[in-house]
Amino acid sequence: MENKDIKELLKLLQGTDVSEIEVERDGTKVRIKRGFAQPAEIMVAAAAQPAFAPQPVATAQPVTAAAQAAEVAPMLDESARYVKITSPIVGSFYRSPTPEAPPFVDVGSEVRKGQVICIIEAMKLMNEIEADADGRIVKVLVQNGQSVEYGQPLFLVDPR
Amino acid sequence: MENKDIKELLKLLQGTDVSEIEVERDGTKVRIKRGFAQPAEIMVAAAAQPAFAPQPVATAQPVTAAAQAAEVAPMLDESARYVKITSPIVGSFYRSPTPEAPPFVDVGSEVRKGQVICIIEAMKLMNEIEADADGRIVKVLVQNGQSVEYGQPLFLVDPR
Amino acid sequence: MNLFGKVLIANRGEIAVRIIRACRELGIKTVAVHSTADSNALHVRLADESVCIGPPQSTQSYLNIPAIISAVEITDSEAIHPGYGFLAENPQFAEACRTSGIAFIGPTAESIRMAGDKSKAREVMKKAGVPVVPGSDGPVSDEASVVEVVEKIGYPVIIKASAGGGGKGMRVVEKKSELMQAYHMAQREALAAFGNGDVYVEKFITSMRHIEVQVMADNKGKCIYLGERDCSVQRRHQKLVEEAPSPVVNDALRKKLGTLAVKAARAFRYTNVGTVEFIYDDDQNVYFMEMNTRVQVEHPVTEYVTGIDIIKEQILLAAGNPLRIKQTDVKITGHSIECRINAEDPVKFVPSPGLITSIILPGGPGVRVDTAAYCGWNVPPHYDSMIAKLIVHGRDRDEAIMRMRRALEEFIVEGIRTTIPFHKRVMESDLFRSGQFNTKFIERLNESA
Amino acid sequence: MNLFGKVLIANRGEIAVRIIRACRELGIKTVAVHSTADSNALHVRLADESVCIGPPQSTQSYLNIPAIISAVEITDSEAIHPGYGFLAENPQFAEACRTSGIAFIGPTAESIRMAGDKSKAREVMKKAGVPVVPGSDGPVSDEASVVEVVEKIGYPVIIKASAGGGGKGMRVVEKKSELMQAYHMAQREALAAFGNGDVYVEKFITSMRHIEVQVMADNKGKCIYLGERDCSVQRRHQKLVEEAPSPVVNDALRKKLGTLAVKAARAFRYTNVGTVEFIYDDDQNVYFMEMNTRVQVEHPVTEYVTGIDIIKEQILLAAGNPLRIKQTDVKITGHSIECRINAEDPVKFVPSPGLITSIILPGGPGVRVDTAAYCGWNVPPHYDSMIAKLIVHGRDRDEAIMRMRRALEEFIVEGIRTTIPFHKRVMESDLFRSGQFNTKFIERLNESA
Repeated sequence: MENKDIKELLKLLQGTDVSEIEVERDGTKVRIKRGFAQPAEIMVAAAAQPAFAPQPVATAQPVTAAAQAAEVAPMLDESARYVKITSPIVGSFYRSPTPEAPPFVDVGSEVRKGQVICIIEAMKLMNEIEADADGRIVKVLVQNGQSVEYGQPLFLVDPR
Repeated sequence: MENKDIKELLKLLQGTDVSEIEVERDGTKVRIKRGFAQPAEIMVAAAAQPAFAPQPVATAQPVTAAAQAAEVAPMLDESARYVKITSPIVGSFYRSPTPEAPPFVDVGSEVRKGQVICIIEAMKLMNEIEADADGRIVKVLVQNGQSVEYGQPLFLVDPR
Repeated sequence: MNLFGKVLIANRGEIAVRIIRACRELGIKTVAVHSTADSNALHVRLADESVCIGPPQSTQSYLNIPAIISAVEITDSEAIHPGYGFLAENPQFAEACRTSGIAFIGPTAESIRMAGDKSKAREVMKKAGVPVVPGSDGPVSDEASVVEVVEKIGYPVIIKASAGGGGKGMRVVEKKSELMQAYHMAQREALAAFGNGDVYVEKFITSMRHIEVQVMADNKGKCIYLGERDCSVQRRHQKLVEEAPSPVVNDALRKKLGTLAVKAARAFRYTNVGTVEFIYDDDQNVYFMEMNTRVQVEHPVTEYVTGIDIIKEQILLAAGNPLRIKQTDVKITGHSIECRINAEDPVKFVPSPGLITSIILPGGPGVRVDTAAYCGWNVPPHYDSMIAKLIVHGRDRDEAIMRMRRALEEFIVEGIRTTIPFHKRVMESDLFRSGQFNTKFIERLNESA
Repeated sequence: MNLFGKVLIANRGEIAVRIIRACRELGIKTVAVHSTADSNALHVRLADESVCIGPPQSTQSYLNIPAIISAVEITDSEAIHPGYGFLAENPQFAEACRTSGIAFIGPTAESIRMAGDKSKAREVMKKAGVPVVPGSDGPVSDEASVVEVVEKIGYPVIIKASAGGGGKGMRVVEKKSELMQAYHMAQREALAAFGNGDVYVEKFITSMRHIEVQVMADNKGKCIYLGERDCSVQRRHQKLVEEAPSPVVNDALRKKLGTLAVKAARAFRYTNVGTVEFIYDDDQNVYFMEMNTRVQVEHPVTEYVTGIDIIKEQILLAAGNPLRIKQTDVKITGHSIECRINAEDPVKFVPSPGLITSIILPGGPGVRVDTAAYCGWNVPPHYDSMIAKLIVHGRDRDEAIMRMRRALEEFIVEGIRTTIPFHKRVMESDLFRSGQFNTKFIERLNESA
C-alpha cells in the first residue's frame, strides 16, 4: 500500500459522514479518523514494533558500538533540533590527521558543509569524513581511536 | 480488496443506521465507523482478546463443542443481563427423561433453582441437572443428544 | 499391523504434545482433554479434537476418571494414553478403562498394582533373582522383628511404607536410640497417608548413582532393553538432568543391568514400555529400586541414542502388535543429555508462573526441544512447573555437553523465570564434565560455588 | 588442535545462526555483521559482538568487501565465515582475506575460480576422468564449430556462458533452425552479464535427477565423501526439498559417485567442505554438473544421516587441522528430508515479507529447525525469502515422510504467508512417496492436482 493509495482513500471519504476508517493491506495498516474541529489524523502503523515484540538490541549480547548508540539516544530526544553526523563506513575514528596534530574540530567549532571533521581508517586507508551540514559542533560522540560501525552517530551539530 | 470495493462499501452505508462495519476479505481488513453523534463506542471484538495473544481456539483444528461455544459468544455479549446455565460434567445432553417424554423445559418455561432441566449421560449414568437460578428460559443452546464438555453453556435464562 | 483410529490423551503439557506427535506419525486421530485453565494450551491447539473436562484443580479435571471416560465416550475414542503423572500409574484407572472397553496404553492394572506396592515388589524381585537392597522380608509387624533386621544389615537404615511413594511414611534412622520412635512414626504416617500402616526396613544407601533401564515388552512374551539412563543429578529426589549412556556404565555392566531389567519386567508380567530403576552404589553394587510402569519424562535421551521412537512403539504394543525391534537391533550411538527447564527461580527453585512474553527455542544440529510453551502463553500455576525439555545429542559426551551449553545460551524466555541459568552452571561445572558424581551432585555444586 | 579465537560471519539469516552455533560449540567468539535492516535480526542477538556494515541493499552491506574487512579489523577477528550466497563463491573476496591476513573459511581463491569458470571446470573434469555431459571442448568460437559439435551430440542442446551462472547467457535449442540465433544471443548475453562472451555447448538433458555429493578435504591431501543428497524437487532451478540418501542410489552407485566426487575435488585442489553436483539421467548415466565451493543450504540432511557436524569440521579444516574423520567412519543411518520454508505465497511463490505475529516451531523426536525467525520479527523485503529449514530424520524414508508431515502440520506462522502448505502437498503426493521422480516433479505435481 503506497501513499497514492492512502491519498485515494482520503478522497473517497470527502462528503461522507464516516468518522473513522481502518484498512489493512499487504502488511500496511492505515487508520483515518475525521472530525470537525480537528484536522484528519493519519496513523500508519507499518514498521513500528508492536508492544509485545522482543526488545530489539537491549536484550542481546553486549555490542560494542551499539551500546554507545544507546547511550546517545536519550540525548537526541532531548535535543531534537540538533543534527547528527553519522559514519558512512565501518572503521576506526580519529579526530586529527596525525597523533600530534590538533583535532579537526572541537565542541563549539563552527563547521561548514564539506569541511573535513574527522578521519575513519578502514582497510589501512585514511578516509576523510566531511560535515554534511552547516552549524556548530555541540558534542563529539565517539572517543579518538574508537571503532565505529555504519550509521553510528559521530557528532551532534546545532544547524544554522 | 481494492479501493473501489471500499468505495462501494461506503456507498452501501449511506442511508442506513449502521454505525460501524468491519470487513475482512482476501487478507485485507477494513473497519468503518460513522457518525459524530453516536453513543459510546462499543468495540466487542477488539476488547475480547489482547492484541498479542494467539487466537485461542479458533485457529486450532475443528473442535466439536468449542465451535458451538464460539457461536454463542456474541449473543451473550448482546444480552449481558441473561444468565447461562453451564454443564457441570462431560457427557451427552438430553432434554427429556425418556425419548418419548416431553422436554423438561422449553423456551419460555419458568424455572426455579433446583428444578431438573435436563439430563447428562456420563459413564452410562443419567445425571439430572438442576437450574442454578430462578428465571425464564430464553434459549436452549444445545441440541438433544449432543455431546457437551465441562463448562459448556446449556441454557440462557432471564433471571428474576 | 493393528492401529487405533482415535486416541484420547489424558494429560497436558509437553507429554500431551509428544503423544499427539507420535499419533500423527502413525496416522491416528487425537483428542485432547483439558481443564478450563488450559483452554489455550498447545496440546488443545494441536489435537484433532478437544474436550474440556473440569476446572483448574487436577482432582476435578486431569485426575477425574469419570470425566475422562465420558470424554472417550462422546468422542468415540478407542484408546487412552495416560502420559506420565496424573493417572498413569493408577491401577483403578487402568481397570476403569478395561471395564469400559477402552484400550489403556500401558501395562495391565495387575502389573501396575504389583510394581506399585513396594514391599510386594521387593518380594517379587527377590524371587526372580533381581538383587534388592538388604532389608526385611516383607512388612515388619513388631518391634522385635525391626531390631532383628536392623542388627543384621547395620545402620543407617530407612523405614518405608509398603503402599508408599512421594516420601510419605519414610524415615531414615542413623542410630539405635532413634529406631523405635521412627518405626512408630512411619507406621502412623503410612496409615494416615495410604490407609495401610505396613512398613518395611531397608539399608539406607547414602552415596549412589541413579541408573535406570528402559524396557519394552509385548503380550507375546518378548521383552528387550534399550540401554540405561543416568539420572543422578537430582534435587530432593526430583530429576533435573538425565543422560544416556551413563558415564560409569561399560558394555559388560550395560548387559548386566539390561538382563536384570528384563528379568524384573518378566516377573511383573509386564506388557508395554516401562523403566526399571536401579541403585548403583560406590562399591559397584546394583540393587533394584522400583519399576515405573509408564513412559518417563527422560525417554528422549534413549530415543536419541537408539533412534527408536518409544512412544510410537508403545502405542503399537498397546494395540496388540508384537515387538518389531529385536535386542540385536538396539545400538547405542553417541551421547544424549536432557535438561528439564522449569518455570522456577533458578536459585531458590520457587515456581514462577505467568505470561511468556517472548520465547526463542534453540535449534540446529543435535538439538531437540519438547515443549508446549509458546510466545503469549500464560503458564498456569496449577500444575507441574516443567515447561520444556531440552535434549541434545553429540558424537560423544564432550560434544553433547558443549552442544547443551550453546543451546542453553540461545534459549531465550522472557516474562517468567526459568531454571536455564541453573543448567548452565551444571554444564560448566568440572564435576559434571568429569562424569564422576552421585546423587549428592547439587550439594557439591553449591559448595563449590 | 588449532582453533580461531574469534570468527566474523559475513552473512545473515539462518546460516549466520548456524555458524554461531558451531563456533559456540568449539568455544570460539563470534562477530555478526548486519545491514540497518537487520538490526533486530537473531544472528545479531546471538553473536558475541555485532557491527552494522551498511544500508539494507546487499551491494552496500553484505556484498561490501571493504566494510566487511574493516569489521574484521575493528573487532580483531581472525577468520571470516562467508556462509552461502553473498560473497561465499567470490574469489576476489577470498583473495582480499588472504591479502589482509584473515583466514577464509572455505577453499582457496584458486579453487573457487577454477570451479567457477564452467567451461574451464569441464576441461579439468575431463582430464581427471570425471564424466561430463557430451559437448564442446572449451568455448566455441565460430559458427562452424557450433554446428560440428551439435551434429556430433544431437538435439536438444544447451548453450551456456563460460563465466556463467544464474541462468544468464543460457539458451536451450530444440532444432537446427534455431541454433545460430541462439548462439549469437547467448554470446551477447554472456558479454553483457559477465564481461566475457565465451560460450560452450552441451547436450541438454531433459529428464534427470539432481544428485550431489558432500566432500571434505584437508590441506594435507586427504579427502573423503559423506554420501549423496537428492535435490530433484526443484522449481525454476531452485531447490525446495532435499533428502539423503537418494531413493535411487544403492551402495554400489553411492561408492561410484563418492569416488568421482573425491576425484573432482582433488582435481580442483580442494581444501575445505564442498559439494560436487551430478546429473543422473534416465539411462543411469552420471555426469559432472558443477562444484559448489562452499557449504550448502541442504547440508543438514547429511549431518542427520552421518552424525557429523559439517560446519564444525569446516572451521577446524580452515584452521589448518587435518581431517579427523576417516572414510570408513562415515556411516549412513536412516533417512533425512529437508523442506525449505520460504516467506512466499504457497501457490504463486510471490514473496510475503512482513511482521511475524506468531510462530510455533515443530519439535519432538527426529525434528530439527534451522531458522533466524522469531515472534515479533519483521521479515525484511531486501533478501532471500527463505525463513526456515525444517529437517527431519527417521529410521527409513517412510518414517521420515510421516514425520515431515506431522512437523509441517504443527508448524504455525502467522502474519506472513509461507510455503508450508506447498510442502504438505509434496509430502502427501504419491509421486514423492514413491521416490520415483525427476526434476520435473513440480510440473507433474501440479498436473495431478
